[in-house]
Amino acid sequence: MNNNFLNNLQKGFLKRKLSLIGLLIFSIFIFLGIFGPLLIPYDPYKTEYSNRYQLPNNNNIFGTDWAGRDVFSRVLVGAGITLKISIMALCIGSIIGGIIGILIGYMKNNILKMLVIQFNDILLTFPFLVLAILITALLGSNLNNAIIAIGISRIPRYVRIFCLVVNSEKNKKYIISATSLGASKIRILFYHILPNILPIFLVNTVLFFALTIIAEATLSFIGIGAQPPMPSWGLMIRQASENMLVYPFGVIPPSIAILLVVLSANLMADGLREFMDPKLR
Amino acid sequence: MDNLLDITSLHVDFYLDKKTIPAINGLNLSIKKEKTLGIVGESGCGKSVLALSIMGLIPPPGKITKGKIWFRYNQSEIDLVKINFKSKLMRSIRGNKISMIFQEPMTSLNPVFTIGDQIIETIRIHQNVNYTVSKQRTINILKEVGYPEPEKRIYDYPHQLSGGMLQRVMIAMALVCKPLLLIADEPTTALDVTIQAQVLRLMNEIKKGFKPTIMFITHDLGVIAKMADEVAIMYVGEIVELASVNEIFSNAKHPYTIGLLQSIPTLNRQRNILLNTIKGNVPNPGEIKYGCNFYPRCPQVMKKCKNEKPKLIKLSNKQEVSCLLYS
Amino acid sequence: MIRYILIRVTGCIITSFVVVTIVFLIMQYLPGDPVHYLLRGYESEGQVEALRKEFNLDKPLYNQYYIWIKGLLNGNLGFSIFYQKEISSIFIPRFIATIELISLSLFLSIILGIPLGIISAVRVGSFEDGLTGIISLIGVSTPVFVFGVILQIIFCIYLNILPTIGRVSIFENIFDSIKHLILPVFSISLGLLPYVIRNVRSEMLEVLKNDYIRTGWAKGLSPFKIYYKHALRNSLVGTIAVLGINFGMLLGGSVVTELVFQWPGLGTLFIQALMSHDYQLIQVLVLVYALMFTLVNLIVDVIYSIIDPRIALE
Amino acid sequence: MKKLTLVLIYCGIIVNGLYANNLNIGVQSFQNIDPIVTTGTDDYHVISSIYDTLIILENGALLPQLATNWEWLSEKELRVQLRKGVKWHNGKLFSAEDVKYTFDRMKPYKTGYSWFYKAIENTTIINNHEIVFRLNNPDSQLPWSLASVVASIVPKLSESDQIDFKNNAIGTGPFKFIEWNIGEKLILSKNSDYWGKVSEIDSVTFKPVADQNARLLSLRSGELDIIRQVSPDSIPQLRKSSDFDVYPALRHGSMQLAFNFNGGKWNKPVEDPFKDIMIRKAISFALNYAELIAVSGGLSPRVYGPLTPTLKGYPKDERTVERYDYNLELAKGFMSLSSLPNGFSTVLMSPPEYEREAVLVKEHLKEISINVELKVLDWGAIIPLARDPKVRGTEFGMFYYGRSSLTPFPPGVLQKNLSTYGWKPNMFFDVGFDRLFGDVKTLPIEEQMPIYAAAHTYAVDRRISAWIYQWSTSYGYSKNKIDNFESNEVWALFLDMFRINYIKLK
Repeated sequence: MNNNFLNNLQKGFLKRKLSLIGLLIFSIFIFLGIFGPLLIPYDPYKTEYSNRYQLPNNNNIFGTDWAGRDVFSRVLVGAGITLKISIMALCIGSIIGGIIGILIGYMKNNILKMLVIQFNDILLTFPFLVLAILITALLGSNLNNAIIAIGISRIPRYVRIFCLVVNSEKNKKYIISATSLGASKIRILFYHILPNILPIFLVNTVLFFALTIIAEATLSFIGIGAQPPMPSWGLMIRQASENMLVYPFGVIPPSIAILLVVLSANLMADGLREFMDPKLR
Repeated sequence: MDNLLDITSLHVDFYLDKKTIPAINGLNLSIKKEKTLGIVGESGCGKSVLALSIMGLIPPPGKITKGKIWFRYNQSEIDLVKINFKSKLMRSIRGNKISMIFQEPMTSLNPVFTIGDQIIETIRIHQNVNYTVSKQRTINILKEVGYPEPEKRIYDYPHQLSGGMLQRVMIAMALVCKPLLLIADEPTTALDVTIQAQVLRLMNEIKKGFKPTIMFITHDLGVIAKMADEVAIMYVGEIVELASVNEIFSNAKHPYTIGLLQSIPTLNRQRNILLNTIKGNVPNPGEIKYGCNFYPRCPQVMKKCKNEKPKLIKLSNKQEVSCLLYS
Repeated sequence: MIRYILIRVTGCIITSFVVVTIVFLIMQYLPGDPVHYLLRGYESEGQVEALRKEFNLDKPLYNQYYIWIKGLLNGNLGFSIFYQKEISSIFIPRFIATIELISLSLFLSIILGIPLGIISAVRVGSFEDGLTGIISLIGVSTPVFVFGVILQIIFCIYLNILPTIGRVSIFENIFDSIKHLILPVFSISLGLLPYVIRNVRSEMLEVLKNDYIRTGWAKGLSPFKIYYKHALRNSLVGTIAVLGINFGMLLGGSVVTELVFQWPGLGTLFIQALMSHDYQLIQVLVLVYALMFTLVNLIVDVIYSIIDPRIALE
Repeated sequence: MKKLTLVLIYCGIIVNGLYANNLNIGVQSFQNIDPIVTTGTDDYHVISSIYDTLIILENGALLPQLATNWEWLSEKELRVQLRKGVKWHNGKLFSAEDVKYTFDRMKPYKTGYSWFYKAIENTTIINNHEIVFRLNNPDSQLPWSLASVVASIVPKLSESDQIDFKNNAIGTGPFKFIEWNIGEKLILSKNSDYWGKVSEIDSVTFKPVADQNARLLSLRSGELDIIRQVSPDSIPQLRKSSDFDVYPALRHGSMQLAFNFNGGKWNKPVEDPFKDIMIRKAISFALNYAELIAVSGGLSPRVYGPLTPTLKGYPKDERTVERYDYNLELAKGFMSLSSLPNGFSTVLMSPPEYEREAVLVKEHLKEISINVELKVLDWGAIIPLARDPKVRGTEFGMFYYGRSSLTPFPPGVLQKNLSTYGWKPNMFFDVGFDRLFGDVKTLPIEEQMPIYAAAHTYAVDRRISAWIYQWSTSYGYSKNKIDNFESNEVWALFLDMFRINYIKLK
């Protein structure tokens, strides 16, 4: 009851600050993802066996791994890889899923629509990760296939979301009035519906970004994602965890990296939600 | 001392982002035992806040800043302001000694429990009786409020009932512990006219029945005429006139009261005369810094009204008014 | 109600058949060959062909499909090429193990999640709220296996107080089996908990705004009753919905966690099956995962209608 | 009440778990325990301790086990006398019937490694303790083959008490099969009336633990007493510690970087670089063998050719075989003389278990400007690439893997490297070798030896592959529990196994 005013203020402030931090970390990540390869002190692939399992020191800020490779350089390059993966998977998932979803949602109710939705619901019954693992195995385990797999296994959820949203949007008064004013379908879609579903698209994209990074890491961890010696974070964690008895520290740098990026993405998503109506999903 | 409740110089402020808004400032009021006090005022004048501050349920960011609310029962008197709203004592008073009927019967009952459960619950937190007994009482009280075939229908869920029925249930729930003070916050506004009539009749029966003290809040003078013994007219968080029903309707003193009375539509009025209203509209609380809150709208405004704040002055033992016309 | 459930169950069955078909088709294009995995190249002339014949791998698609479906309908899950056994004999103990793990994690994250969610909803903006918020954010942002590995490093390498891996059946040695359960269950729950907390919190915030909460206060209810009886029951619907959706995530997480902790469950079996190209086993497992997910969501729907009388199941 | 009794029972179990001297062995995973069906080494650990073979091989010499002695009646007939008074775990007496059944059920030599006994046409029982193996063509190595675990003698059971040998077992061996909870554990207990030396171990519990670290951790915490495959990087520190030690069980085979003589589609200018011996030599000098061995755990001795010293027919005079070690100058020299002096790019394929070594190879070859792309695939995916006539190895240029011979004789290993027989990781063919190996088995043992030696030298001189180290499996064990391990070096199927009943406890 009492100092509630202060609480609210603090909360609002805190929230905003957090999502700002998220944005900051995220932009740093993007920057490193693009320019990382220019900043690395060592060749991330160069093995130096004599100097393996070094704890952090002046030469190797994050130490060295089982083959004496500089972990710092690898993490930097890894950022680039992760960025690439996430964006590609995003494109596959969101664009294909989004388009299908919007079209299906915009479609008049007919047998085709029903079938597609039903099929989609069936696909949704596969756990995301299980589906991703399966598809990767199907395509043959390497990074590109992992990306495709992640993208594909995300499509159903996108279709679901957009289908629902567009459906609800297109039955709203203003659309109906617009139609009655004789606006063309295309125009309605682009001028009226899309702007209104943009926020949802944004939030989901950011969330999915986080999800992708985790998924890729997981696939690489299982061993069906990125191929060695590629410095993908998930792969690094796996190799480090294989030697965690000898050199436990090895797990830390890539884990932190993943944690930070995903965290920042989530923070931003929260921030976005704050600004838009809370009942998104 | 036959006052059940004495409110002295009550201040309630609401803290919004930047400024603080005084919803009630320096309000004095006392409610006599077994009488019905009607509280009238336009919406937003702080009627409900007054009620809630008695219950200790002012929603955040609201807060009682000053004043006392003396509540007397079995030879003791407590200051409700002092007690923490979550404290055991306060809980033993709420719903037991003081209970309240809300405006919105539709949303005021928990949708996921049967109405029976919700009333029984009320009984069982205040009186240690076993389930069967409290269930029997529930059925009885529902009978009293004219709830059809309660034996079966106490298992109904709120969403299965009409507004009128729900309001009856609310009333039953409020009365089930035989409270000393019953606060009814616009119990009829949300209902349509015929139902209103029924509910009002019910309230009157209750008055005759086990004479509770009632604080009846409404914006409808018509209703007041039927219900109240005494009337307090509120304007922007202050009481401008306090008098017995007859006084109010026969010779109202405060220009605002007069205005209100004139704006009641009556049947015996010629068609061609317009229903006259009070010019301007209600200022936001705290908007007027100096002088009488009402002067911008007052037909009989004087120079001093602008900078002198009127006090509540006793005209007769039946009537008090706060207006500079009478000082 | 009953009718609704029946409808849904038939729905599940149809779904699962479609799933079966999809999975089957996928399997046919998996690269690699179980027989080769089995022999690792220590083979004799014609042995591979002979084995492929024995496992019906040489038959045309529709034929294999027919054989498999017929088997399923007769309650025969098929034959695992890698283990050279009836799948049912491998499957059941693994299934029990996984169920044990998942249900416990679910239970834990609910038990912890609901009170935490309520606390942070009631004390909105307070220190506790902020803390829970940040913790759950970190929880959401950390891959399950990272939890697993880090927990292992802490509790098994440095403290050396818990067993790293494996499972002991409860009927064998309760204390041991609990010891083995702790880490896996925790690392799964850590992944799920945040979703529960966040959801309970937001739902609670919505619910607490309602009039009937005020009525509750006016009745003189204790805060506990208000929050844990009246408010919680109303906010549960949304929470359970989220649990239903995130159950898939839980399953996925369980696969990885089982891998990290060598839990003898479906997850480890699934990975093993993938690695050894054990088609029928993979099919069965994916099918099971899909079925579990559908069934859970059916259960969720039923629970809805129990919690909230306004929701009619038709 | 029921609960209480249960708890009491648990306590009982724990207590006798503490005091009885039983052995907990951590293995990777079990398939099934039928000697002629399974192909997993772990399974053979179980099989070898439940069943006996006719003949047993210790430190290279054949000793009688269920057979008391054996003699060649003709080139194609081997008569075997059987031990009397041996009892099966179910109490029945062991007889020639069982032996016959054992070898009859191998036909048509489809499953597992049963093809190993293709040479056996039939078996005829002379009397209860005498049986004759008839071969369809001479095989002087048969006695050694009979010493393999695959030839474990299983009982001929009556219709009524049939069991599924995949999940269950009745043998004559030193241990009885108790129970097997799939994925959890497999329990054996001592066979107190074993005809031979009764083991001092009361019971053995195998726990399948796929993850190396997990195994090692449980060894440290005492949950396990012996573990198979210690994660390489932890071997040094484990050897240092006073309570643990690691025993490298050498295999009859060598790790090698095989070259694909078929070339591949990625290097158009010159069809197939690996036909050029200069390039092969360059690579063989460019590899840093010390590092590769170190990454693999540092236990395995360096080898220079397909034959390992433990195999029969290894050249008596080692000086006849060329030795090649890491020498970058030399490597670059050979490279400059080769048909592709400025290097080329190719694909290196490797099964997951050698991933790290493959990574190092990639880096080493960078030095001589060979740009390697890594492909880590499991066996199920690799072999089709290597054997499918359509692909014929165009998917990869090099292949990092290890082969081990199933007998003490090298043909298997050599054929994989040199002849057209079977699937070929390196697409190198020499018909001469086909002819050679076609009838090598028919020769008397001592005449086979020089042929093997010659083949070895031939392979090394031509650098058919770059051979790296003798393939070995590391066994970690706790010194407090186990006296020493070397005493158990027994030939089973691969050399990297041990017989549990030979283990000496402290």
